[in-house]
Amino acid sequence: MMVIETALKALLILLYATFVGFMFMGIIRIVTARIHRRVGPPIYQPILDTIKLLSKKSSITHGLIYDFGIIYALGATILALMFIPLGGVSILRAYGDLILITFLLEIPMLGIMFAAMSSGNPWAGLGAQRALLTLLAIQVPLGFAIVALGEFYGTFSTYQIVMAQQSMGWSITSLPLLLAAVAYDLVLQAMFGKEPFDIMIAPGEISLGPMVEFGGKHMGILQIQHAIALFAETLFFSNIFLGGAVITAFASPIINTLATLVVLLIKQTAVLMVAIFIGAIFPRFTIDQAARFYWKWPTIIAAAGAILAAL
Amino acid sequence: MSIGVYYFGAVSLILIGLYAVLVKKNLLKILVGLSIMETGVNLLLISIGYIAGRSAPILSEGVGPNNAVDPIPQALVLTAIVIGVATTALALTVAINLYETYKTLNIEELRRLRG
Amino acid sequence: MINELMIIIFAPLLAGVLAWIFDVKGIREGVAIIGAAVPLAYLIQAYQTLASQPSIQYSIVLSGFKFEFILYHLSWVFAMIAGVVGFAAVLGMVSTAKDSYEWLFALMSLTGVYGVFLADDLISFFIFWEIMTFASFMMVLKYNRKASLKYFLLSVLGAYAMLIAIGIIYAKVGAFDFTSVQRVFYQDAMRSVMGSDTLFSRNELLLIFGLFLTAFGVKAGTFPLHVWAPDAYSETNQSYTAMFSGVLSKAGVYGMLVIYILLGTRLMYEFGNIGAAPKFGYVIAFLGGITIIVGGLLAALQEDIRKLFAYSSISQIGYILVGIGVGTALSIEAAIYHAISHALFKGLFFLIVATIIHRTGKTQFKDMGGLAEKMPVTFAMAFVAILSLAGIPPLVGFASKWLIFEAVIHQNMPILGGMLFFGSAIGFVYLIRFTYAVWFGQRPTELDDTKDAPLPLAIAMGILALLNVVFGIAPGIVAGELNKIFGKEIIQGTIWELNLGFGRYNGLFITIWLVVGILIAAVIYFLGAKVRRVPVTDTYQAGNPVTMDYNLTIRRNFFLPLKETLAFWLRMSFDRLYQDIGSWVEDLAETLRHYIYNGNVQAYAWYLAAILIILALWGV
Amino acid sequence: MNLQFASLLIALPLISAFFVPVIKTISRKAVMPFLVIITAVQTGIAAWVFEEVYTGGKPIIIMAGGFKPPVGINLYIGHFAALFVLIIAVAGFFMAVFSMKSIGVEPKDKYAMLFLLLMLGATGMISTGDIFNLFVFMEITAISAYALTAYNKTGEASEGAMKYIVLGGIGSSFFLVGIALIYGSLGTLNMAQIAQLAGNINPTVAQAALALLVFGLAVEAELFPLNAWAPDAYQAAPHPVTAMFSAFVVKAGLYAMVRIIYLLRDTQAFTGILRLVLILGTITVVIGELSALRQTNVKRMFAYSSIAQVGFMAVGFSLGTQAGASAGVFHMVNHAIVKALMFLAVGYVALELGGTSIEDFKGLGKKMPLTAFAITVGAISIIGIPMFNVFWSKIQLILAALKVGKTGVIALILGASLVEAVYYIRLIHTMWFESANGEKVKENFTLGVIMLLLVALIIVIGVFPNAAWNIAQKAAADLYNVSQYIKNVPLLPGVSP
Repeated sequence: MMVIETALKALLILLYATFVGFMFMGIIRIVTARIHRRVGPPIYQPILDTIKLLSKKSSITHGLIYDFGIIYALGATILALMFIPLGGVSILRAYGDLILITFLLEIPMLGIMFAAMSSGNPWAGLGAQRALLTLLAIQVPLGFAIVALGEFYGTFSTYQIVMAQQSMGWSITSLPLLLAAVAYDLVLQAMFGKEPFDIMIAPGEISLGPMVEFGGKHMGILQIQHAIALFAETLFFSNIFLGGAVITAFASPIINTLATLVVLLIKQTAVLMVAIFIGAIFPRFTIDQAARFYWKWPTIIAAAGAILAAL
Repeated sequence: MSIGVYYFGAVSLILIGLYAVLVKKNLLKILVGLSIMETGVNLLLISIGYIAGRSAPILSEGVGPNNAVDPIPQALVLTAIVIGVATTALALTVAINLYETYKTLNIEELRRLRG
Repeated sequence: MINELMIIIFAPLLAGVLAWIFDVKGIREGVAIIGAAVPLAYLIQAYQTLASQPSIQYSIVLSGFKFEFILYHLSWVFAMIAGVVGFAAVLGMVSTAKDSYEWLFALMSLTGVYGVFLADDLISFFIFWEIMTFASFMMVLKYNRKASLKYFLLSVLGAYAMLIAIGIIYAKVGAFDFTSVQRVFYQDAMRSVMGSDTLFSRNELLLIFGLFLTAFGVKAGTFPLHVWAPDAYSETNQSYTAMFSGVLSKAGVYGMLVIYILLGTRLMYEFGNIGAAPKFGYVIAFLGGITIIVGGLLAALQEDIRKLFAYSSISQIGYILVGIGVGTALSIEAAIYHAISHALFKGLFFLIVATIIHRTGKTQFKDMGGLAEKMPVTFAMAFVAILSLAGIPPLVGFASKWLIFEAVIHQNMPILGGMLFFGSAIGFVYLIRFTYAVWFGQRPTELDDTKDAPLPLAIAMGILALLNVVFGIAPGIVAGELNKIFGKEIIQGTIWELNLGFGRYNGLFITIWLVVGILIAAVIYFLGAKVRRVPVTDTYQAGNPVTMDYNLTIRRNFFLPLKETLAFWLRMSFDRLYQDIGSWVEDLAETLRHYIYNGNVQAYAWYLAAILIILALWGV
Repeated sequence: MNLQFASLLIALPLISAFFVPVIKTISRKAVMPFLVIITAVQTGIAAWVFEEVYTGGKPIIIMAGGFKPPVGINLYIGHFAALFVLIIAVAGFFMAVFSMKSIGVEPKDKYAMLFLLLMLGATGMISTGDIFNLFVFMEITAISAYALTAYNKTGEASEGAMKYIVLGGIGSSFFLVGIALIYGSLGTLNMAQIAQLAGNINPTVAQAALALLVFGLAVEAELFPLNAWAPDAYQAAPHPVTAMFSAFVVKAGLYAMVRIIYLLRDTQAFTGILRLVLILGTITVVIGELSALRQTNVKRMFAYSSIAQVGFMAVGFSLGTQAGASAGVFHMVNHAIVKALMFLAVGYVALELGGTSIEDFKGLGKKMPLTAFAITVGAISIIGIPMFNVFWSKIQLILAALKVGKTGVIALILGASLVEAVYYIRLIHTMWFESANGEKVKENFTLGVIMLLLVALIIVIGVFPNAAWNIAQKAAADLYNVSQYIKNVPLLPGVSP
């Protein structure tokens, strides 16, 4: 019985996450369009694109690793999703460890790199190099933010942090974690692949970088992966910094979970909006500018947060 | 005429010998300095054994054991002189050989083996 | 019956000597494999005896010194590392070793390592340390004199530092064996707590600690003393490097633990501690942190495959040092766990490198590429090794890194935590650099006929890869062993799960859900249209195919932007510093000799006169 | 066998030295084999004496001419003397066999005579119980060493000999001055009696006497500033002679110096002299090693390394403790074996390939594998790698020094032995891993056997050092506690100045 129940729950989370993820992608396109004073495509446009890509008749492959990389990326994102507490519904909540989730959110990048590089296209190699340098750049502030969180709450389990925030109020109310949140938000900018730090998938300059060789269903799977990743990152941020959502006011558990999902959705869209606004304004950094930027301001902010949290 | 005169003489002989070895450039002069030093040392040995007012330790009817000088240093000096002779003789053969090969006896030039 | 400890220690040396004498192709390999397998078998057999009695001891008297050997949990764990990775390396060497010279010294270094781990007194510890250093040096001497000289000088400098420290302890304690040294230091610690005057003054303690730190720092390749490692690891038979970096560097780590065992309490009371971590340990932790970053960044900028992995193994040891430096029971266990996982995946990596070099004969990245199709087995092993080193959950690398992260951050050490995160990203970065340059991208034409790994190497790689996966999915096995060292349950949790109270990690669940995720993705993938296989050269190049002479690849200088951002830091290099010191000493010697022995008899006579004057003036 | 046969140790070389011209008249070729036979017999006697002393436990006292000391001169063959006489005899025998092959220059009978005199002098120095007798034997060794250095009659040989003569001459004359001062104040020459009466010499005379005695002997024992002659003499002398120089001639000088210092233990100057010898020893090690660093001539490199090792022994003895002395003796024994092997091997290479510069050693591993192997084992054991003999004595010495708290000295010495490791490793690398032309040389069988014997000895002591360590400890005890020395020598009561 237990197995079926978890399987059902997993399916529910997956569908919900994919759907919301695509909605987020739609929102990003609409909001950026509106900022540029144009109408922008309908909100369900990304879903249409993905279905088009998946149904393409002919598709090419450069070998086993080219396919396995993509599958591995999507699989890892789904795995990451399962760990992040989603109100009452999540499955592996007890094992949702801060460090584990941060690592799991970075692994899809590895899968995509493998697939892109095995294609033998030099642009893909260049894109992989830039993606890795961005990863290297964001790791320092990300590390300090996680350290600040870990020390502030004395525990690494995301679920316990969410519970602690219910009583102590949202994380961003206390100074050290506010600094950590600001730094983490800048890091999110690069993890979403949004404007100032999206040199790795710059369409104009290196023809989408790693994605250059992907087409047809490979691109489709990548779109799904991107959607779930968007959902997972925003969910993780809102859980650890914006207090997550644990509502037990209503009688039946179904309504409670629905309410938590709604609250979480609001917080996630807030985070997304911040990212979109920053993205729409700033021009694209080159890779060493991005690295120098990340190693200067966000690192200082996050380090200050971590040190304050440690005292 | 205290015993000090002999000691003073011996030590000055040694120093003169040392001076010659340290300053002179010609090898033969150095060897001469060496032998001067050896004679100085022998003189020192003898003067240590000297007891004022006694004659040489050669036992003859006029000279008894208690009116002769202490004989042991005399014996030592005998061997020391022989050794001195042997060393100087060997040194001279080496000097001759050096002169035959390098046509010079000046210390400054005899410096093949160095570093 | 000779005590089994003696068999464990001297079996490899005996096999090495026999292999060196009977220099026949077939016998040599057989004898060597037996030589490596026997100690491993005895160690496994000793596991039962350790379950019943606390330790197995043995002692012999040699030239006035009483040598004692002991096998208890801690040394058993390290000896097992040496056994497993050593056996795999010997298997690897079957196909790559050129002559019996290498067999003799490889097995002698294995004896040295066993001796170091099983020694129970300072003198035998020092002797086996010297044997290990000498044997591994001779392996490097055969290939390159400059690298071997640099390696030998630094490690002998370390060994002599250790000897002076042992001498100072011997002068005060009067005995060598660990138990009495530990007891004297413990009493000394108690005396210092009560405020009465102590046996060792403060700066003597600092001196001993500094000397031990240099000795073990050299072997473990910590930051300022790591210069020898890249040359030494790359300039020798590559499958030997699996043992060289996988096992011999653990001797340095074991040494750090010996400092804790012997001097731990005394140093703790002398220098106090920050939070739960002892202040003196902080030095080791910081050095470890810097080593991670320096090792990792330099690894990313290397052009030679062996050098890349040499630097990477330095940075991985940095992790272990951080674990030891933090000094709490959990962090030391995490450090030993990472020592095990490092030995496994680093041993695997160097065997892969050995296969590549054995098959292609190339060592520079610029003339490799596209080997994934030609060497599928080795690539599969490389994939496992990459996942494990980068710390991807289902494998052992993640479990040990996770433990170290938890232990460090739980001790409220923000800067160290930041360094660790940065280190794990760097690990990620240079692995992709290796993968792109070797396995993917355009394949140079002359590598088209490369065959896959030879059988013995493949078996060796198989063993290590299997262990990587097994210990990854079921980390509880290793945690159980480690808890025995401290006697109490520090890492709770079942065979599949590590539970630290403030953080939980379950290997099994992660693997299941990863498989579920991949199945879902595969289903979506196969729902799509059929795929047409396209060769690697036919890429999206707006029509014109990529040919060999027009081979667009960035294998060379892959991380140019990183090199530019770090340009300022790269100018400082300890390697050049030691080089200058070396040449300065040699010039000093040259001038000294030129002036003192200038061949002039008169000058020599003046020296005599000078001594006479000194005697006279000084009046002795 | 009456104990007095031990005096044969001195008598045999003397008589046979004078027999050599007689043998020469019988047949020219018989001279060298005669030398080998004599040295073999000498080794036999030495082994018998060694057996006698070490089993009996009591030293053998030989009264010259039946006079009881302190009137007569007595030979005191204790544990140390027995050990070293055996080493001299064995080294002499090996070098005699080596010189059969390597000495080409004509007056071979002169060579044999000098060879025997050298052995006689060294044995005498070690076993005598009277300081003037010590001076005489030292002069015999010195003169035969001068002659042997100049034996090759080349320009270099005579230059080396000239330097040795001048410096040796100054040293020995000052040594005689020292003896004169001792005799002047104590009236006796017998070592045991000097030790007894050492207390009542007035301090300044004691200081001057001790200083001069040590100065004279330090020239022979090659402490730092006084060893300038040594590298030239080692390089210029014929190969077997260099081996003998470093194997026992230097050690005899060092032994004499240490014996006299320990004899005059009760004088105030004792600690001052020990500190001076310690400083000189350390500087000798450092300068010796540094100057060997960029040597192109391998024989000169080995000469410097042997000087440094002698400095190391001097440090051992100057620690003033029983442990330091036994470590010094053990190092003497090990060093004698290793250096004999190394100089033998270098000499043999010079013989076969015509020179001792580094170029001749290139690719020696292929041309003369056995000799290359011998040199490598020797070099590895000198560096101090465990499982080889020099390692044990180095460890004992370092621990003895650290026990007395001499950390700075030990740090310097270990730094110097690091430098030593550099040039030996460079040599090993040039020998084995650098290719060179020239075909494989057929190596002489007898020398090969000798080399393998010495290599085996090195490895046996390296792996089972207990036996050698106990002998060294007994020998050091004999050297160190002078009170036991005085009791052993049957002094005539009542005879005093």
